[in-house]
Amino acid sequence: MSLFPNMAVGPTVRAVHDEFHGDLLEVSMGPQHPSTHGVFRMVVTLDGEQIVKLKPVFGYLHRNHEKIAESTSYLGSMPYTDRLDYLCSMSTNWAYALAVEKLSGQAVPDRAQYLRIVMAELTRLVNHSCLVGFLFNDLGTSFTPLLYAFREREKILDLFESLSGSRMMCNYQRFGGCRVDPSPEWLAAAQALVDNFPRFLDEYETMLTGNEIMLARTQGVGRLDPAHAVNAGLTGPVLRACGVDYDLRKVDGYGFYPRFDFRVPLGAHGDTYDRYMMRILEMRESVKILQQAFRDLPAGPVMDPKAKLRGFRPKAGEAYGRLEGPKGELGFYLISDGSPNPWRYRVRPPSLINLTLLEEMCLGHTVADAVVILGSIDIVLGEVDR
Amino acid sequence: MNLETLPLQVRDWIVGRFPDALQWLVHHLLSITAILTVFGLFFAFTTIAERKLLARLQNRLGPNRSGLPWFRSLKLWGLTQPFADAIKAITKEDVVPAAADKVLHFLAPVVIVAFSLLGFAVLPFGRHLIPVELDAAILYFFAAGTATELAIFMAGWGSRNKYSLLAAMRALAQLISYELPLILSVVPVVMIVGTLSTQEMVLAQGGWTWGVLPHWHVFTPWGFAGFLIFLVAALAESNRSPFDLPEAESEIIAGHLTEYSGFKYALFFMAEYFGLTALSGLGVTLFLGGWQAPCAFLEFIPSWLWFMGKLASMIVFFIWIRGTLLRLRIDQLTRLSWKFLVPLALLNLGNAAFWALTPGWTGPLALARWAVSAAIIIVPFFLLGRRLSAGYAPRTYRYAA
Amino acid sequence: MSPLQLCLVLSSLLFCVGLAGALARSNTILVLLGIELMLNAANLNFIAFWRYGPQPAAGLGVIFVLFAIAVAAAEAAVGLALVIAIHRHRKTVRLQDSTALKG
Amino acid sequence: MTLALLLIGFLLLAAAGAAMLSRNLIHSALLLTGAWAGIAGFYLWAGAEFVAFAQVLVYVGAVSMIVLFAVLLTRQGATTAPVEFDSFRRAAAGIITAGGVMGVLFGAILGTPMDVTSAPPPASITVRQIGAQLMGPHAAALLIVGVLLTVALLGAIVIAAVDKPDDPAP
Amino acid sequence: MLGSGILKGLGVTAKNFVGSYHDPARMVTEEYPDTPARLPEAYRNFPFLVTENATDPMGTLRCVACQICEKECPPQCIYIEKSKDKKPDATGKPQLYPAVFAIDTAVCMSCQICVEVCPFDAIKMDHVFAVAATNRFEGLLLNREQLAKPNSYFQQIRPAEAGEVDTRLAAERSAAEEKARAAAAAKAAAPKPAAPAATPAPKPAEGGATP
Repeated sequence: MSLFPNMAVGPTVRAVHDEFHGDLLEVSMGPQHPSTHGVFRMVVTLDGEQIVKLKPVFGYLHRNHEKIAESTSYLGSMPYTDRLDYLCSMSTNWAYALAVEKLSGQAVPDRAQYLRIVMAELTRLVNHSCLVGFLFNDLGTSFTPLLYAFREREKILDLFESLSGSRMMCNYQRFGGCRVDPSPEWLAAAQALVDNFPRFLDEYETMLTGNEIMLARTQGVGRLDPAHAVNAGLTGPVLRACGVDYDLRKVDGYGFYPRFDFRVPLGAHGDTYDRYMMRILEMRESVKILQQAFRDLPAGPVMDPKAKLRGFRPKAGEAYGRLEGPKGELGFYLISDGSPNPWRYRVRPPSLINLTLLEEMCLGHTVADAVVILGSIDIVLGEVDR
Repeated sequence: MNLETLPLQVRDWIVGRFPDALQWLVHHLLSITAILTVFGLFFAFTTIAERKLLARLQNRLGPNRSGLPWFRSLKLWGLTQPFADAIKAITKEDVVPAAADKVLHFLAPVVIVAFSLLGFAVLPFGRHLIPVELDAAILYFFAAGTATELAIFMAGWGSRNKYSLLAAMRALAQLISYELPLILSVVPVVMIVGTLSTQEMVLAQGGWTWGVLPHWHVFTPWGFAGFLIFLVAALAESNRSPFDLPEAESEIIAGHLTEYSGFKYALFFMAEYFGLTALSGLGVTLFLGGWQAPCAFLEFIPSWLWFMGKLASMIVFFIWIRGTLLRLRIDQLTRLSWKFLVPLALLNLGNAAFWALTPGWTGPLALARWAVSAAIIIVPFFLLGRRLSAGYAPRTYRYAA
Repeated sequence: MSPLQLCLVLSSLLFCVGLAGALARSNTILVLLGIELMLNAANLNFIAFWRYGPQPAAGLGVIFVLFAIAVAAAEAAVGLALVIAIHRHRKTVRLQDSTALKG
Repeated sequence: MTLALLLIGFLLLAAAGAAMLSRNLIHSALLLTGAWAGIAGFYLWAGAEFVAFAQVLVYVGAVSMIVLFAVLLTRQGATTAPVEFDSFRRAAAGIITAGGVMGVLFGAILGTPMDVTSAPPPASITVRQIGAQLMGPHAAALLIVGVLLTVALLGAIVIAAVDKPDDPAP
Repeated sequence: MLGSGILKGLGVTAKNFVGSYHDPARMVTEEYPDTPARLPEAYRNFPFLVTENATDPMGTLRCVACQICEKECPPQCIYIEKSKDKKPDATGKPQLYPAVFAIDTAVCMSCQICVEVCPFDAIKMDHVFAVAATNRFEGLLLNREQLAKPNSYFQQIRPAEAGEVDTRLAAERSAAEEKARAAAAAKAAAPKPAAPAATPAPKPAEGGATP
């Protein structure tokens, strides 16, 4: 009778059977779910509340980013990179600019190099404070830590807006420099904000880092072993939480990062608590970097005078530009055939690659832990699905 | 006109206008109406207070827009918000899933509201205000409260939704775990006062030392410990953060409420607040002196105002907790109950027994009485607390060279 | 019919409903529930005899029912634990399937 | 008074009967909870307040919970699978036996002369009296029940606990 | 001690609760429709076309329909049709003008690339953000008339950028006039005066004065 005999309307609570665990419950969490950070979906098989199987499903936000970029001019892809990781468009812009500059061999003025570091570190503050806030929301707070984090984040976004015209879709970097030169007032405001930021961090840590419930909910949850993490290609704070010393700012020393004095925090357990603390400690280091940058910021142009905005045609070749984004190694791989459009354009999204070990981290934990672990990985679906 | 007996005078005046044969009925109906009106309004203003307080805790303004119809410029600090919410809830479409167990899906909100209101019947709201004077009032209160989790189970199971099913299981586990510490935390008071009647418990807390120090149970070592255990267990019983596992919105959407909308959802919401208010009222009655004034010279304020004030401050405290804490996991929730609260509550029982056996220790011995009683509860608190949080501590981190 | 007899009739009816359920159904949980009902029916008798008995002030019936309730709660807990244990080992809750006296 | 008793009795029997007949275990358990609440209503009617509240607390609050828990933990595949009557013969045998017992009981009840039928309703027993009774003449029984409950609790935990040694600790 | 972390957390929220009443660094909420949104000068939303003169917007569009923005627009939301005839532009040079200039704001992603690539300062980013339409096709497809906004508006929303543009244009214009005058002087013997110079080109300042 029915067109699809297997899809007969029946009891919607479907249970699956497994000879080791008995009756299991299969729950499809997402793509509409408050804690999947967008349109991510986890098909979770539960034994009671314990996860015995987890299948991540993504692609609901696929926008064909790479193919579009291959039919757009180099400049035209810049605003699209804003939409990859929409929380940190400044560093995504920079990664793309880095790749194109590598391809065309363009020079970047000193002031622009400093400004790029300022923007990237401000972006790191934005991203990490957001992430920590959302992590606590996944942990079940009634929005309080999230709104404290958003309060600070909005102040940084206001800065971004007054500089680039948009809060999140900054579209600020250009090949050979930055689009706008910040005014002295802007720099003073940014410096005041950065000087005040540690106070927010201190308050945040007083409120939550020592909280017994927080410790019980995160310590030992979602452990990741370093060898496994390295094998899977994980990067960023998730990798460093396992104790692997790998930070592109130190490894590659791109931009002017070698001129700055900062430390890379390392975790020891690779659990959710370590991943949370990595973000907090990195924010403290970012503040240090920013203060040095404001101190040493040179005068001069922000754009290479030889840089071409229109009719930009790099010579044929290929380049891979990568940087330590807030979420991990963010890379752009470009092949040019000398035409105004890239012949091949490929993004290495840290969110997607960090997501690959989600099942390993979640197995044996409960549903409540799964959303927390997902939150601690820090994904942005715009980047995962591209 | 005497403010203290004003509600009684009003009631007698109304009752007197009815024929003698009907007076007992009118009398009871008036009590019911009074409870429904007062606590209905209390619920309405609790919701707006919760939203405003939470907003302020989170550095927001909170709802401040809703005014009155036709007086658009009058904002009234958003105080009419709950009424607007009520209108919205009533006019919203009521969606029942096709696969749901229709009867249970319908019965659950009805059952939960009905049973969460029953507890109010035995709370002494003032010196002369108690709807029903029951001999076994405390037992009645807990008996009335048990059906609410059953209703949550009905909602969760009847919705035929996996999240709701998980919520139903969680609600059952939570109830089984926290009913015990809740009742055990009350037993010391019953032991000391020697009655199950709520009004007598309040009367037992009357009087002041030097006119300023009230004799409330919370100001004794066993009472303080009992009050804390009661607070935690009450939070868990009324499914409030950090124990809001059945409707953990970040994990299982809205738990048992996932498939509810419109007025049925509002009923659940209402029942949650009624349950919270009733439990807070019990806490006030048992530990915070009920309607007794805190100082002798403040007795001119009517007793029912004191009760409502204490009730409101309990609610504010619960809101504050909600604005700060995160949620426990289900295994941690049950562990907290069985390995921490139940042993502590049992020890507190012994503590109360010690207190009851040593009323003659006066003078310097009173200090010893206090010290021993405090030690009986504080030492196990530290030992059990250390075991409970073993392995969990803030860490220090190394940096790459 | 006197009120006492009415109470007794009610309790015997309840007892028979429980008995019928316990005998006719094969789900272990339902059988346990039937037995609970029979216990409760017995409790009704105690209260009825306390209420209409010759010495109501003694309160013996009430005390007995309290004990009966306590014992019934223990019985239910152990019985259901057994059901869960059997289900875990044999994947069944049918009484007829649990024939062997070993796990 | 009698009318109230009849009403309570009717609801109670209807709930119990429906619980025993229902094909859905959850419905059975919930209906039986209703029946237990009805029994509490009977106790209230009879003036035994304390017992009524204890009945609600223990049966509606606790026993119903573990029954529901047991049903959910032992669910077979889909949670809504109906539980059929096993066989007609078995059902018939059960009902005939119950009917026979009922006949015997009815005969006994209606055939026995009860000399106390006209006794006035007693004053309901106070909590203090019950307490005095429990702590006085029945103290030993109370202690034994306490021990029994503790042993039953431990026994239930031991029986229901997972005994797979190779399972990782949760 | 168990519970000390929780107590500290309660302290922090209490501090924030009190702070929200007196500390503007904590209470950052602005009540938007009552207090207007404070937009920085750089704020960008959708593009608009600059006209020299508010009274004759279609006649004084700076756009010369060169179609660079149409080509560079990443989401391809601009559509331009060149005119058949020519009209004198701000500097008096005869130029083409857009017969059709349409932007589909449903597609536009406010990236500002059209503004960056425009050699004539003819397209700029607007500050209007409360845009709504009842029809998602025609309602959001803005044509030339809807897009055109006078230079005075530009000066109002972005004083710094407009000032820079105006000085540059004025310099170009005076250079052009200089050139024309030189050409006219060179051709002093010629019987006819130079036609383009005769056309009165409204100055941006005048355009600003017109409402």
